[in-house]
Amino acid sequence: SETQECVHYNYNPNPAAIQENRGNRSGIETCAGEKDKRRHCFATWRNVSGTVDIVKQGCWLDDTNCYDRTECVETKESPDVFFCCCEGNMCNQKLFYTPDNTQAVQTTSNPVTPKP
Amino acid sequence: APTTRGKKLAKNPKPRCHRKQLHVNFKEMGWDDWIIAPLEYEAYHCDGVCDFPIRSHLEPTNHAIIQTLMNSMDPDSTPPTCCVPTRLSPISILYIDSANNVVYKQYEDMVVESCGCR
Amino acid sequence: APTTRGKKLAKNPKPRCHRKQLHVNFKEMGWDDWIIAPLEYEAYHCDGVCDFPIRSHLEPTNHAIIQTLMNSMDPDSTPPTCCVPTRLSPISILYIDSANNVVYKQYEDMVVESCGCR
Repeated sequence: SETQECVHYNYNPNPAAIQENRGNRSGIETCAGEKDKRRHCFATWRNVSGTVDIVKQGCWLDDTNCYDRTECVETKESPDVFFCCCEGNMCNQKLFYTPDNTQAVQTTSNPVTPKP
Repeated sequence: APTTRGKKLAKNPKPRCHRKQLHVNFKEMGWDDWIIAPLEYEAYHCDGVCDFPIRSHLEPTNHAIIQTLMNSMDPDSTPPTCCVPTRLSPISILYIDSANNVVYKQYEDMVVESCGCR
Repeated sequence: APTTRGKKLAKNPKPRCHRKQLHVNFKEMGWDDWIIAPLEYEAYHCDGVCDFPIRSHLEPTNHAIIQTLMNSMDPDSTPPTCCVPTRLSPISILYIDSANNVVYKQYEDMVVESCGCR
């Protein structure tokens, strides 16, 4: 499915940025890109002692690693920085962590929803 | 080998300039210590001969047309033109910078879209 | 031949990518039946190897940097990049068209100004 829009989030802890109202920014990003190219959404987060800290969400250029993924799922085994990409409007709203070695049947991977 | 007016036909002539696959694996290159994603992508590359006359889809410059003509007239005096990327596109990359920040960037000219003789 | 840590130094290594002379003579090419002037000009061309690491003055694209790195890691899997014109300039040409008119035109991309690895 075509991707035109993605959740956009940018964690910016820099005090100066917060001062100038450029702290964490979230919203909806309209994806640009060449016409014969596919577009995707992505998200990246860190797991800080069990708490999920979303770092970035947004649009992602044509990438075969993201083809035909309707959900945003990180499959690597406990990476330092989690990453997922997907296809379909706003598909990076819900994030999943399903390490490869867990049984595929584990469909109960809890969606990782960003803190308000 | 069969000849056409004294010019021997090469048994398996090298293919003309075209785009070929080139799979790039950042992990194998040892770049996965700073690149988060993607860890691999299809970059393609250009390969093949630029013989006379250059086909129009290979978008030769005027210089390439002249150089190819001179090469066909006297191969020893002038080398042929070369098959190289003529159109490239960017990819998204997520990486960790020296201050351990997660950075998103679009890297230009990473994927070959078309090849030509230059 | 002397070696550096097992890698034989080529006796006369091929020069790195650079601009070389290429004198074009329209008369010898048989084009003087329609070109009035110039009947010859210096077009230059690019020649030489694109080895790793590519020097910055050769203005490699990101793709060329990656392809050159992969070629240095495994020459059989990936060909080197190629030394081609990266900047060209026009020349003026006066010629007679099919209706026997004298026409002045600036032909683009006729002279190589700089070479690079692509």
